[in-house]
Amino acid sequence: MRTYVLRRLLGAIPLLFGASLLIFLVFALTPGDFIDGNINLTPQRAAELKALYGLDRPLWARYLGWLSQLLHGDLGFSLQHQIPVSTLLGQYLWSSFLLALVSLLLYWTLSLAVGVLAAVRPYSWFDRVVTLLVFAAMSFPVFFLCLLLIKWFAVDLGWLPVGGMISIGSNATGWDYALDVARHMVLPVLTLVMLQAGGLTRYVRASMLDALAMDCVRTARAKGLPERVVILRHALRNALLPLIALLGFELPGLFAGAIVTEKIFNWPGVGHIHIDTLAARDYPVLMSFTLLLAVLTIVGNLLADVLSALADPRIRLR
Amino acid sequence: MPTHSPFLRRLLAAAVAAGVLAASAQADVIAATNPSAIPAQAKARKDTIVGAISAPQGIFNPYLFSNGWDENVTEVIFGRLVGLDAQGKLRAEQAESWQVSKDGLQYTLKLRKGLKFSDGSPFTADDVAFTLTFLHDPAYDGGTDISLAKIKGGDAYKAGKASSVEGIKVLNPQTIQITVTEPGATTLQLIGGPVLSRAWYGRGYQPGKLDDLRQYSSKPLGAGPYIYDKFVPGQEVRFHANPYYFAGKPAVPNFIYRITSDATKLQLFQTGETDLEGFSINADNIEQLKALGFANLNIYNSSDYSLIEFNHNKPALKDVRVRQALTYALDRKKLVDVVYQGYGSVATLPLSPVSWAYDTKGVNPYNFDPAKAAALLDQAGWKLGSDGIREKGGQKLVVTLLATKSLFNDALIPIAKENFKRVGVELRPEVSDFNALLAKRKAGNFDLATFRTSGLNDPHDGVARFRSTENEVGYKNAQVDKLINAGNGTLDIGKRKAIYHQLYQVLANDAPLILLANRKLLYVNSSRIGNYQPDVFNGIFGSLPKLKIQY
Amino acid sequence: MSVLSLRLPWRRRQAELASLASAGRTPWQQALARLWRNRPAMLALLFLALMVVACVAGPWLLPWDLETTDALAANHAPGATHWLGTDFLGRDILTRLLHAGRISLAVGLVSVVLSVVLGYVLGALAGYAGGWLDGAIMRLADLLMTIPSLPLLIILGALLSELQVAPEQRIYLVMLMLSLLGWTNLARIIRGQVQSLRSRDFMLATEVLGLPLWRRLLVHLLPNTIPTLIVVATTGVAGAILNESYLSYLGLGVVPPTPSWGNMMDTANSFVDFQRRPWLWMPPGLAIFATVIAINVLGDGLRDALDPRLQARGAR
Amino acid sequence: MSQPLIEFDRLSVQFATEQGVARAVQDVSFAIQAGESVAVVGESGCGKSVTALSLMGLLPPAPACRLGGEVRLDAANLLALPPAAWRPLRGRDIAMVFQEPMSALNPVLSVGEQLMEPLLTHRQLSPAAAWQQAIALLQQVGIARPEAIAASYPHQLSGGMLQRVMLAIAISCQPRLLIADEPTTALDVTIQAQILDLLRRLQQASGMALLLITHDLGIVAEMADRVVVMYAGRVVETGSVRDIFRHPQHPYTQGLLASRPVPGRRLARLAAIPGQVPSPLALPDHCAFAERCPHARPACLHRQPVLQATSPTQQAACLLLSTEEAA
Repeated sequence: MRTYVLRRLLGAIPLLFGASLLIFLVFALTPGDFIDGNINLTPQRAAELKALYGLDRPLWARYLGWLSQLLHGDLGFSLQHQIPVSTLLGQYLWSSFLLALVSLLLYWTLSLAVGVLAAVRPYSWFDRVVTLLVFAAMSFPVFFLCLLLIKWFAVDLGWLPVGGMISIGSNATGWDYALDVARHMVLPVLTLVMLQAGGLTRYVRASMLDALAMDCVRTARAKGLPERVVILRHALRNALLPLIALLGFELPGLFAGAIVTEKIFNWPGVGHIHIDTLAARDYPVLMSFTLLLAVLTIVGNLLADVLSALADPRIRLR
Repeated sequence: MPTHSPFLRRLLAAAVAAGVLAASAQADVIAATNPSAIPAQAKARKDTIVGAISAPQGIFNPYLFSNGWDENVTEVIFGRLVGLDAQGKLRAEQAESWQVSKDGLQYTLKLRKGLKFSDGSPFTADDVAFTLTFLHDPAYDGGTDISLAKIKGGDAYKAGKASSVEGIKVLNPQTIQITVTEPGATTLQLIGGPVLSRAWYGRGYQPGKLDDLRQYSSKPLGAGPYIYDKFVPGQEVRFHANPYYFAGKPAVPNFIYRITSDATKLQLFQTGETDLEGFSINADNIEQLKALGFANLNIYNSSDYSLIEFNHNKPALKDVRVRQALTYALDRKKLVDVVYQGYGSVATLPLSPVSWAYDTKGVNPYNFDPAKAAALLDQAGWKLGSDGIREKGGQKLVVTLLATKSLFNDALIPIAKENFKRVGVELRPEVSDFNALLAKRKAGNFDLATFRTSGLNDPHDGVARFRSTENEVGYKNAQVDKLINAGNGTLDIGKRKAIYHQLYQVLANDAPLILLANRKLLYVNSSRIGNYQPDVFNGIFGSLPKLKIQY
Repeated sequence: MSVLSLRLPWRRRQAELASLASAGRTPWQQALARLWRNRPAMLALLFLALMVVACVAGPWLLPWDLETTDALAANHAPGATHWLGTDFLGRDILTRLLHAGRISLAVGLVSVVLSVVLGYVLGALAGYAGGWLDGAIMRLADLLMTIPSLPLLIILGALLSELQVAPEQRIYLVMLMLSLLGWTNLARIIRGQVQSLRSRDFMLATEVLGLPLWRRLLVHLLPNTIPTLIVVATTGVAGAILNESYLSYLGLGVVPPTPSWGNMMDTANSFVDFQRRPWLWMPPGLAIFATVIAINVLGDGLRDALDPRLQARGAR
Repeated sequence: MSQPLIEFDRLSVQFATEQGVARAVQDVSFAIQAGESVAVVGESGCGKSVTALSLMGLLPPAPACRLGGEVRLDAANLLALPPAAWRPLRGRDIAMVFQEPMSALNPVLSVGEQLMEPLLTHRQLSPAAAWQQAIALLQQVGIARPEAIAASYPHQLSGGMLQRVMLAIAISCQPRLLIADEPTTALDVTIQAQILDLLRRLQQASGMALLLITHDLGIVAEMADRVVVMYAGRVVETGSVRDIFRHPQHPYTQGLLASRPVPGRRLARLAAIPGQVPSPLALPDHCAFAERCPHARPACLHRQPVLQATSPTQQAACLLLSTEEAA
């Protein structure tokens, strides 16, 4: 096991180099750069600025420059924000992470509970209602859901704030700060949970139906085990195995930011940084952020493989 | 024909109202009907006004920011030497007065007495010299192009051939003299901008190295009405009143710019989280805001205009008759009605209707006229083909249109496609993001491109794009060049007005682009805020120092 | 007893009973016969077929033109003249809805079929073959998962416009490319399942019998992974139809004025439209909803038909 | 005769399927005495496994599956029990061994864990005691290194080994009846003999009754005291092993015996009887075997035969028998 993890980690190094090259090329080939986007510049001034930012250098020189920077632990300097990329991401990454983590915990719990219940009584009214709700949530865009929640809970009922992460002008610290943030988190978390739980519930249900059909579940019942044990210990443990891969995908998602939800709820997350910097072609930020997600993707998949092997004795690590 | 819907009646009424207002420079105000409806949350904020802003990034240096929202923040912190009034005329602010030599090559600015930065340190002509010299730094990468001011010795300093800029001269602590090599109508605005304190920004600054100066972007020091407190990224920017402000300490102790987005700005305003907000203008929004009861609606003309640019390097579009025909063929009235629902107008001049230079007399308005368009195309040799598309020399008249995805273009594209088809021209829309659009445009790989200008402070800003030295799409007209230079070469408004009027007539005949629309802007304030008078050239900043809390 | 109580879903024997009823035909004929007898699945299929017919033929039968704008008829509520109302340019919603269905249904189905096929084949291969092939496929997946899709789409948009590909065809090329990139998640899930299935006795039996690889993958492993594939397909169809409208921001989706269900909903994204003009977004939303439900029911039916052992109809 | 341990009394089972109602078991009646071995024989799909599962309460719930008649344990009708009352009987009073040991065990739990479960549930042993007991049980079923096997997972063991584990689980709570559903069908011939041998030893040691479900008459001859022959959901003949093998009365039983596998060749199944079992979806109102019966008469296509005694220990359901008697 240890050698397997070690080998996979070593294998990740060329993979990362490959990813960095791909990411660099993708951005280098994207039409437009940071200077092109400013319509107020005269052609002369634009040329001056391009030279200042090194945007006129050949591709390979720019790639090697970026790479050597990265190897020195420097993520680069944002053209648009004029601060180091690491500082910039630090400002927004953690609020995205907070939102994503809380939602993740909630929707995995919810999906598991609802998916198992639906699978235990397939085609019952509960299953049918859940199915309809899930598909309805899938069929309408995110912003509809956000607007609806804001209308109900913030405008009509006035229970929760419309958006943002803290109250206006708040200087709260400690517990008060945590409570303030928690109040502001309710609606965006609710949105993300409703969005994400849909697909996951279907996965859990399908996987659980499969597991309940296994002969070993019948054996467990024949042993006279309580139904709860049959479902949770015998069926669910088998049903969880294919879901581990899904859990691996969540790792980069924790840091990627929820673009639409963050925007509508004015959540100071990294999602809008991603979109803004893309619109402005702030490549140092984009490349480093994408590379960070790439690293997380690779780590997430590795974790999923290791977890699978730990949970499923049949998968031997090669 | 169905009977008129209530919506249509509203639309027509609004259009009439807008027509009356069209020439007015001041905002049209729809006053609050029920100030008692002010939300409790807003009422509880006794000493703070909350304005709205979209996406500040935290570069609070008036010469280093890269987005307009940061600029809005710096306006509050820094103020300007020379500002603009509601008509776009120059207005004395931190500079008490200025003189321009007869030949337009020498500018002498006199600062107000006893000016101080917000930390109480003196604000002198030396700080102005520092600021202007800094803008000539070869490493300077900000958005201000000081070379347009043509300050004498600027290029030499930039190239490292001089240790100071020859044309910048401090006469005494209160007076500075700038010598330029070419006269320019916009020069005063360039050199009369926000001033950086040498004591604060110049401490560790060395020419050629901006790193030290950059760190003060998050610790700005200026002489504007409010002092910067704190930036909470993605949330808000906080300020408190500046006791050293030249016009006196503002009455409201605190000001906050809250970050809002289009999707929920109405809900934020409705629940009292914001006091001042800007909305896209349409009948729906106005109706909703009026229904709130506590909102004052300020409606005024924007200074920008939207346009469709021709690629003059394409043979078909080199022919002025084709350009004219396409302009006649497009029903711009319908476009404006659909998008702005009575709160916009078809653009006839590359200028805002509020500008002092606005005069449409004798300028061809290109009213919608498909028959005339068809006749012009016939004259130009483009004959209708069997498939309804015109052709000439085996070439079909098919034009591509570069556009971004926006509500405006969602209306423009269907209307233009339908209109052009009617006169035998096929339109192929190409949608992309704005940066990619500009890249494609630069590569010359297009026929038509549509976008909107940024806010235009001076008539020159609206026509500079037609000058052959600055035009990126192959438009060349010697007479136009001459008139643009003449208009920029004098500061006499009367003379300039005449020059621009002539220029607009020439441009209209040449049809270098299709002018689409002048829109109106909708700024709203809670009726608890008094003295709020937004205008097109200053936005909320113009009245910020005078605001007061009434309820 | 708790809510969790239930008795064994009774599958195996029932399947034997059912298979006895249709003995003497090839497995595929039997599967088709089972599908044919599955009433909900057939209703779903009929619904989809009707939808396709309506989308293809409908716009010709309605008196309204797709592209003609009419500022005076803007934003009318549904009524006798316009059955589903009009949009902000006065265009008939029903006409646009049906016309949009052509593109949205094609986009949804094409992209889902492509990514499901790719994801299944590559995932099953990796999970089943193991060894270096597994390593190669999964590392390729890792690499593809790291490519940022937004800028890639912008590049593709520029490339397609450079190559003068007609806008109406671009969307299919984009779907192709998204599928080429988007199989990775499904492949990882399928791989995990196949790794577990591989050691079950029926798979060992196929190995002992020396069945060709494709037969093992298609006939023996496929039915066992169908539930996952259905989930991916249903979520995928809805996602593809909705995301198509975001693609048009990058010049890759349908170019206006051509309608799609996604961009019809997208134009109604203001709070005012949401609250006061439901006819703008309800029809396309419900169309997507109905399509997804139909595909789900059809998928369930297909699963039951292909592998009656997994029938899960308990209390149907 | 004393009170039987188990009594099937006019049991019928119907499944609701998409294609209609499948009558899987009809009017089945027979009894099992304490310590007795009863074999249920028939082709696949004849209802023998459904009969066994009805005893375990493992058939699907009501709308999908309808039960008629009674199944009694110690004279108490099991079918009338609520699920909660039925559960404690499973594994403790009645245990079951399934056909495919590979899939019958949970792949993600170790053998030991699965063996401990019934001990913890029914006998309320402490985990440590349950572990000790599990090791002892593995020894009892002839597993050499019980500690190692208990720690291993099902996929690491052979089929024969797993079936031993299954048997260990089944006898863990000393049930009064063990149901073995084709316990050796999935195993190699050599292993089959070992498992059957083990099964017999265990039965003798504990005195439990055995309900053996099989299509293999060789196994029946070796293991059973009494035989129940089922065809198309009905009991067509029942009697002692001697009766059935010496003088089978029903034409179907005769056919079964004629098609007995030649030693060394498995799966020869029922080549000697032409035709196929009718679909449970479309069972005739007359004798279900009539179409395949070499001796069928016109009357066989009109009437449903009932079981009748042909000797004190043997019963058969065939119209041929009754007409002969009448004549």
